[in-house]
Amino acid sequence: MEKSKTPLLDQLEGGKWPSFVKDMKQAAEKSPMAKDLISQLELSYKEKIGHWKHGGIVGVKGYGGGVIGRYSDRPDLFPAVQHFHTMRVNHPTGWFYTTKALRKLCDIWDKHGSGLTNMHGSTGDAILLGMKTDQLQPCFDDLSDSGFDLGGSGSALRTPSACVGPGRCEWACIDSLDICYNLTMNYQGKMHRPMFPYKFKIKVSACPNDCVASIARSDFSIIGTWKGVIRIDQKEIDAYAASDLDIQKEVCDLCPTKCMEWDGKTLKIHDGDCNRCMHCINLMPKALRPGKEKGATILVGGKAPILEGALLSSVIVPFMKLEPPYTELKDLIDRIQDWWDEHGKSRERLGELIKRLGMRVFLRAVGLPAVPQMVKAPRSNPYVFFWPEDIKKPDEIAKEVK
Amino acid sequence: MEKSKTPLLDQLEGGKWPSFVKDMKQAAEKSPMAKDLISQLELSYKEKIGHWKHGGIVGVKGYGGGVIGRYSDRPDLFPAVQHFHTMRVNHPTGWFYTTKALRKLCDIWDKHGSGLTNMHGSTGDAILLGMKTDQLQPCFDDLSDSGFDLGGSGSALRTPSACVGPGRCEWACIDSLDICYNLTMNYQGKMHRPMFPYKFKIKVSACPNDCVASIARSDFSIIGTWKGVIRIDQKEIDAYAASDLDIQKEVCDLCPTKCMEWDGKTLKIHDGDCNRCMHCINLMPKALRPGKEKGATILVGGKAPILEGALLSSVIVPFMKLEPPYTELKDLIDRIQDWWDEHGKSRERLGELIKRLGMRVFLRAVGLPAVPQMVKAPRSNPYVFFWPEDIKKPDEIAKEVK
Amino acid sequence: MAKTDIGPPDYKTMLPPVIQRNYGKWLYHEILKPGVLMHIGESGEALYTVRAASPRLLSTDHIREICDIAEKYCDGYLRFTSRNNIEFLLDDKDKVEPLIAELAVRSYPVGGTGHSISNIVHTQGWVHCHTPATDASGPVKALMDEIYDYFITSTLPAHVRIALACCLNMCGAVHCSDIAILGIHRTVPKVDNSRVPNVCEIPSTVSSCPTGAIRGDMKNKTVTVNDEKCMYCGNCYTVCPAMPIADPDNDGISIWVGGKVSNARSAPKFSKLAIPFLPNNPPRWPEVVDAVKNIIEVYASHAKKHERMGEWIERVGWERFFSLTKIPFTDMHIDDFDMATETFRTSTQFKWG
Amino acid sequence: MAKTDIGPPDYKTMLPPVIQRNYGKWLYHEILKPGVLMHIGESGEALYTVRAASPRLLSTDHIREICDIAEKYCDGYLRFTSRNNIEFLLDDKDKVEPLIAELAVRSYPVGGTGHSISNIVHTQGWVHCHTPATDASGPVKALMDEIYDYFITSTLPAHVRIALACCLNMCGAVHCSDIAILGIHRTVPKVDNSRVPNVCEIPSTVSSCPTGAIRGDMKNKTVTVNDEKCMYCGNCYTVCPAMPIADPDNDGISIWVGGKVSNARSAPKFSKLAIPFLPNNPPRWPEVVDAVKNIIEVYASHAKKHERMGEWIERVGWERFFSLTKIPFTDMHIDDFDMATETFRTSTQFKWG
Ligand code: SRM
Ligand code: SRM
Ligand code: SRM
Ligand code: SRM
Ligand code: SF4
Ligand code: SF4
Ligand code: SF4
Ligand code: SF4
Ligand code: SF4
Ligand code: SF4
Ligand code: SF4
Ligand code: SF4
Repeated sequence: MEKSKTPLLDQLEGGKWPSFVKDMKQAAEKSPMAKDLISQLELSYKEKIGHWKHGGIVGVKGYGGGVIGRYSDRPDLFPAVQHFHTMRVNHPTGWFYTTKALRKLCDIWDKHGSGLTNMHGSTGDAILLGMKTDQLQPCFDDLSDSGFDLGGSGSALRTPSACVGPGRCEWACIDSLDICYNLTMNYQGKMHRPMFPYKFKIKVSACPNDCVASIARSDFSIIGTWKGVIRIDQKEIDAYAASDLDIQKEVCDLCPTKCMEWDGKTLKIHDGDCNRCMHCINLMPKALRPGKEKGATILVGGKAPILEGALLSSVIVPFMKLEPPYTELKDLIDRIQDWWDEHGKSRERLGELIKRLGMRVFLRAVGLPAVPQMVKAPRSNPYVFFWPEDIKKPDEIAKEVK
Repeated sequence: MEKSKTPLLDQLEGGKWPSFVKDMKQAAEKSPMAKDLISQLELSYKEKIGHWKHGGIVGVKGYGGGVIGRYSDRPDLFPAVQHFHTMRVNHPTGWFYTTKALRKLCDIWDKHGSGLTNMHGSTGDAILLGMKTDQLQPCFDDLSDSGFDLGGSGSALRTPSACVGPGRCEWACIDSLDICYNLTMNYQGKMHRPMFPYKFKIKVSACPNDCVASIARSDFSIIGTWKGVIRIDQKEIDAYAASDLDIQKEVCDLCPTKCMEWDGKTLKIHDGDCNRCMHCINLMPKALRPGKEKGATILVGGKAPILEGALLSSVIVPFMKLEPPYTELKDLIDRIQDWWDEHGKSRERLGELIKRLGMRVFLRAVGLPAVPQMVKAPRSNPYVFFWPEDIKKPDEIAKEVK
Repeated sequence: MAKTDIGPPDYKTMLPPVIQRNYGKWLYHEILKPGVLMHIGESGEALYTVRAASPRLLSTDHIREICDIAEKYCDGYLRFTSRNNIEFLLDDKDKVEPLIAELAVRSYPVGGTGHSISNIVHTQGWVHCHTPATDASGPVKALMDEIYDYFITSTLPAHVRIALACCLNMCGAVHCSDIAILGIHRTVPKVDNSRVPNVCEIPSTVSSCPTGAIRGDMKNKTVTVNDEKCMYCGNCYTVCPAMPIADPDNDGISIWVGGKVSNARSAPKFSKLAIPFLPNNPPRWPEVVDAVKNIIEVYASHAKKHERMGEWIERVGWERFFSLTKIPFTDMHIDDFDMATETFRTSTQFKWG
Repeated sequence: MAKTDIGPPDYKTMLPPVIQRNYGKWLYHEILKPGVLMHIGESGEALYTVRAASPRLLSTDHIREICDIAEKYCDGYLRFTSRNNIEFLLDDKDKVEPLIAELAVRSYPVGGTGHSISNIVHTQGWVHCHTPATDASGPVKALMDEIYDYFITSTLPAHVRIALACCLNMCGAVHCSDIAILGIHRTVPKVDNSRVPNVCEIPSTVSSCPTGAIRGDMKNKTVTVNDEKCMYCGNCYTVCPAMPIADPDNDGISIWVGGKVSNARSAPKFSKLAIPFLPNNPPRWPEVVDAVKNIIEVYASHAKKHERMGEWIERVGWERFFSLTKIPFTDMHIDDFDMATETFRTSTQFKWG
């Protein structure tokens, strides 16, 4: 038997978890690019270092993004991956696919690239992993002809994403899919032609469980919530009481606001104290449902650590009704992006800009009122700025004296 | 009746709470300084502004501090308070006095100053409020002759203070009074001759109730604590159970670590989980006592907001036994002050310096090991510095390869 | 020449004999009634403490009066507390009631123990300092007159510690008080560049500004303030007397709530902004008094037993605090200093009000 | 020329009919068994979901195989999840078990629901990126092989979400994961000042450094790094290719724990440093696998039901986390970035271990 050229990677072919090495080898059967990719990766495994050069700028006509340029630093050894760019294809909202659409994508990709993909990238795109520069435009043309378009990259709006929401989930308080799709279509220009100080991400979760990690990974987080009482189906409560579930211990005791009362028979929720954490509903989906008045909490500023440390998004609108065509929402997004665009430094995310200029300045600029829901607690340092109009001016004082 | 010259201040003479205006008027009967002080204060009340100039440097021979210089900005109107310096007299530890000592202080003060005092200043000094420059030295001489000395001011060690501790309190885990007095005597030089980057405060509380607000108001906080089990007197528990006190609700439910169990008869404490917050002991002083192995937690860095925002002191030694002559404690204080002195910028408090250079650097410099008790939680940002010795150097690697 | 560095008198010489005998060997205490403590030693001996209010600003004659009382009932022993109250120390139970009676006659409030409002820790104000934005003794007197009953009783859910500081230097545990009353300036310092070269050091003036609002001109030895960046802390005035900041028309008082120092139940915490500004209205500061009273009353009627102000607020949420007290929430309440993002609500968990 | 800005295909055209009929009108769901969900609409109709694992790095042929399966059982409808699992969507109950059987034959793990360990969100690593300090797919595969049982069962106290990012850019919710595996560099970038003038912009390079470690020389268009201030984040390399930072002998992996995203019970929180450094040991990263397994096992045996990793740790305290996991605590665990003081223990409340 011939000695394997990838002894290290081969060790990742076994085991119960699906092996990416198998997929790479499968692609390598057809694609010399995939073949050289494995070889280069084997070298990385041996040397414990990556072998890609710092990306260059490549793209398709009319677009400023959607492609990540990539070149091997050992084209001498791995000529087929000398160019190895990826294309970010905007996924159908909610990552729903017909096999027809998926097969189409595969065919296009086999024609133009390595045959390797990521389903999906962390921002949500279908990633076509590895193609030569000369294939970019033809590949895009084929994609476009088949109804696909590119996602975002660079200092642009990035591909928005949404939890499955009303598509499958009983807790959806907003139509996460429609909102995401609507915004995506509305902002095609902002997505494809980078004009911002830096990247801008929007993610939509239809309830506070936040199944797309919107609060952690997007500059603009839309998270469904409700007003009014949690709807209780007493019959189903009885059923849970008769089940394994210990309502007192597992539900009430873990309620963060301790606003639930359970006497062994009836469940009472002091909804005024509830902070809509979802825990009780999560545990008793048949008996409890979110309140009827539905909308979203809007939060902004989430991001990873670079540069000023990671931020979670924070509340700027406690409750917004969201109905098509989502005018109020889009107006807000526009106002926020305009302000950021005007004041943001290069590579400064929205959250960092708010941190630098102050929430106070941000709120006034985008026309939002300050409400206590925006903070965990008011400030503890006394370094308070007053607006000029709150200060008595010498001339006014003179008038008063008269 | 003659019209009062202090109509505004007069309005503060009535009411049930003791009136400082009365004291001022009382002093004014003897002292022209006190009299002008009232007049000037009345003017401030009328104009809503202070009438003291920015302090100048005045003092007594051999000392760099202990006196706060103060001059009126209207000596034309209030000549008797043209100079109005205060002297900070180091209080007897615990603010215990014999009337003999107090009367002595009063006599000296009537002789040299306004007859007005603060008993006491926020740092703990007996404050002699208002004297002329030429009286500083004679006043100090008289104080010294009577066994009194000045407290700290300026960029020096400030008058240390302590809770009443073993003097009256059953919970004292350390001898707060003796420690405070010992340090005060030991550091007379550092107190009277300002040589530091800024002020340095030490406060000693003999248990976590922290009755001198040590954690909030001192650079170096010494707070008594214990190891081992909380001592329970079951008989007294029975008595509390029979009293008004609802042991479950008022004691156990409010225990922050939920480490207490009460079945209506016996109280059980899972001491391994107790964080020694004192709550249960505070509520049942007859039944519960701190554990037998006593010592102190040392925390550093507490301060008011100026410049970088307020800081509470934070743990640097979870447990230190404290027995006279407190050598380990003093060594630590010296090492810390030396480091601060060497690296601190002008007007940079210890807490701010640690913030600027990093706890890691501080701990290594003063020779303390890192322990999890020092943090609420480990860092969440990935900006971790590694010490050079943890990094493989090219030459070592070369060796390894051979 | 007088001896230097002798240090304070040895406290041991100031301790009453009963304390000397039971030093470090106390067993338990009881609050016999508001203001009256009984400490029992392992020996069985008892020490009685009667706590009386003080205005802190004391004349020597007032101190002598206190001495008279202490000599009459306490063998000449007394102490002051860390909140500036007077404590009369006795070992003779029979003298306790007569002492209290005499204190009543002489109008010394007795109280400040247990779940009360003790004396207000405060500072100099217009009486002695050069940077105050308000007076100290005046607002304290005006307020304590009104909440006097909370000093002499013990009816609140828990201790309420109030402190006042007349400027942002915060000479007192103001930053960690249940209720803090803080003098604030609201206008930028008025730079007198004719004096700056003589009385100020440019680099230290520039670096005194927490927000970097000051620019120095090393050549001309002058400074300029960027009005937009100045939040009126007054620290520049501390180091540079040619930058006075007091402004009678705009100085005033802010109110902060929910701080604590003790480690009991919850960890020590900072006070948080409740009311950004109330006017200086000497001599009785009615707006301040009303505002503080309102907060106390709302707390008193909503908090659970043993719950400090901050513990109560954290349980019900700040949004509830603002709705219950009817204090308007403004953009000034939202932190914008260096660690502001830590205070932002990074979750969908909140109450509607 | 191809049309631009047409946007993604309309998701509505991708929804199976049962979803179209019940869109937004779901009533409740049940997890029938690990990996199998049943959603019931108000109409009474049922939607079945079978969740299968994916390596995320998929070949087109693998995707076609998935399509084959979806066509056989699901009328050609499927979706991917936000954690890159494959979800087969069916309305015919009778096809559920046959589908699962076929998935078993084809070695697709079914699971990832409820209190399980779902797929690991991860990044590119050596497969495609230019800044990685480790590989992504490799450690994920090595780890999932070992904790496979937690994917196909639901026996943990709560969800455990693991994520991996190969550098500090953290392309993934790594900063808010129950367990985060993070590639880190540990040596300063090697500046090639012969290339800097051509490929780097000096001001943006200087301002790319979070700790201000880079000094620019505008005249010569070069930069220097202050080694003492550099914490190897690699951000300078992102903007200036002439500052490569990879170092095979010192790059490796750090482990972070206790983050979460959901608002359930407790607010979302960041992951915190557990292990500052583990070596890169391809192809199976045994140190990393062991370390993560240890943390999972300690969590599994100590946390209460429904308690996420971070909720458990906050209840028992970090000092207890370190003593239970036997992970050494070092000075690197103590924050020293800009909001470090917020993490200091400003109280005497702690456990001995
Ligand atoms: C492909 C992808 C990782 C993956 O394997 O899934 C990715 C890959 C890269 N990211 Fe990312 N990021 C990807 C999602 C993310 C996410 C997650 C998200 O979007 O939900 C984050 C964290 C959230 C956030 O944005 O804060 C993320 C935070 C970053 C950052 C740090 C940004 C920051 O403000 O902290 C950088 C650095 C930069 O922009 O220079 C970065 C930069 C990069 C670059 C472009 C490298 C660079 O320095 O220029 C990587 C290209 C890799 C390559 O060669 O293919 N990537 N990146 C993800 C995009 C695929 C997609 O479109 O679906
Ligand atoms: C007298 C006293 C207030 C009182 O009425 O009790 C006082 C008065 C002054 N303090 Fe203070 N501080 C006094 C205790 C405090 C405390 C409380 C404490 O020590 O427990 C603090 C907060 C704790 C701390 O140190 O952080 C305090 C924090 C300040 C600061 C801010 C320091 C900081 O680092 O944030 C300043 C500003 C400065 O040092 O330039 C300051 C400055 C001053 C000056 C010297 C004014 C100045 O800008 O130079 C005040 C002189 C007033 C005067 O004319 O008499 N004082 N100062 C207290 C000292 C009396 C005594 O010796 O017993
Ligand atoms: C006399 C004094 C110490 C001194 O050396 O002067 C003192 C004495 C006692 N304190 Fe205190 N505390 C004294 C200031 C403090 C302070 C500091 C302050 O107020 O600035 C605190 C921290 C306040 C804070 O957290 O903001 C303080 C927090 C406590 C606590 C914890 C209360 C809590 O639940 O948070 C207790 C326990 C209790 O009362 O149950 C306590 C308990 C006690 C006991 C019962 C201790 C004992 O067994 O003797 C003493 C009588 C308490 C009472 O007044 O009911 N002492 N105590 C101080 C009296 C000040 C005054 O005149 O009112
Ligand atoms: C399919 C998916 C949404 C999507 O659009 O793709 C989804 C679907 C569901 N989630 Fe989720 N969640 C999905 C990612 C998430 C994420 C995001 C992530 O993991 O990156 C989160 C936040 C995770 C975190 O906090 O770190 C998330 C936090 C939850 C929670 C809250 C869990 C908690 O107690 O903290 C629930 C409620 C529950 O499970 O009780 C939940 C509940 C659910 C339910 C039961 C909702 C429903 O009624 O349909 C769905 C099945 C859950 C299950 O797997 O047991 N889902 N869910 C995602 C599946 C990912 C996967 O393949 O494993
Ligand atoms: S975020 Fe809420 S609505 Fe969306 S899928 Fe998750 S649980 Fe359902
Ligand atoms: S949603 Fe959360 S806060 Fe509201 S009642 Fe349920 S468990 Fe309590
Ligand atoms: S700090 Fe503790 S020991 Fe000291 S007086 Fe207060 S309760 Fe007693
Ligand atoms: S001291 Fe505090 S933590 Fe310890 S048992 Fe008592 S109440 Fe609980
Ligand atoms: S708080 Fe300010 S104004 Fe008041 S005494 Fe202290 S330094 Fe002076
Ligand atoms: S008042 Fe404070 S913020 Fe304003 S310039 Fe002076 S130091 Fe700076
Ligand atoms: S985490 Fe870093 S190395 Fe990994 S894909 Fe993202 S940018 Fe590249
Ligand atoms: S690696 Fe990071 S810390 Fe080091 S010089 Fe570059 S940007 Fe600065």
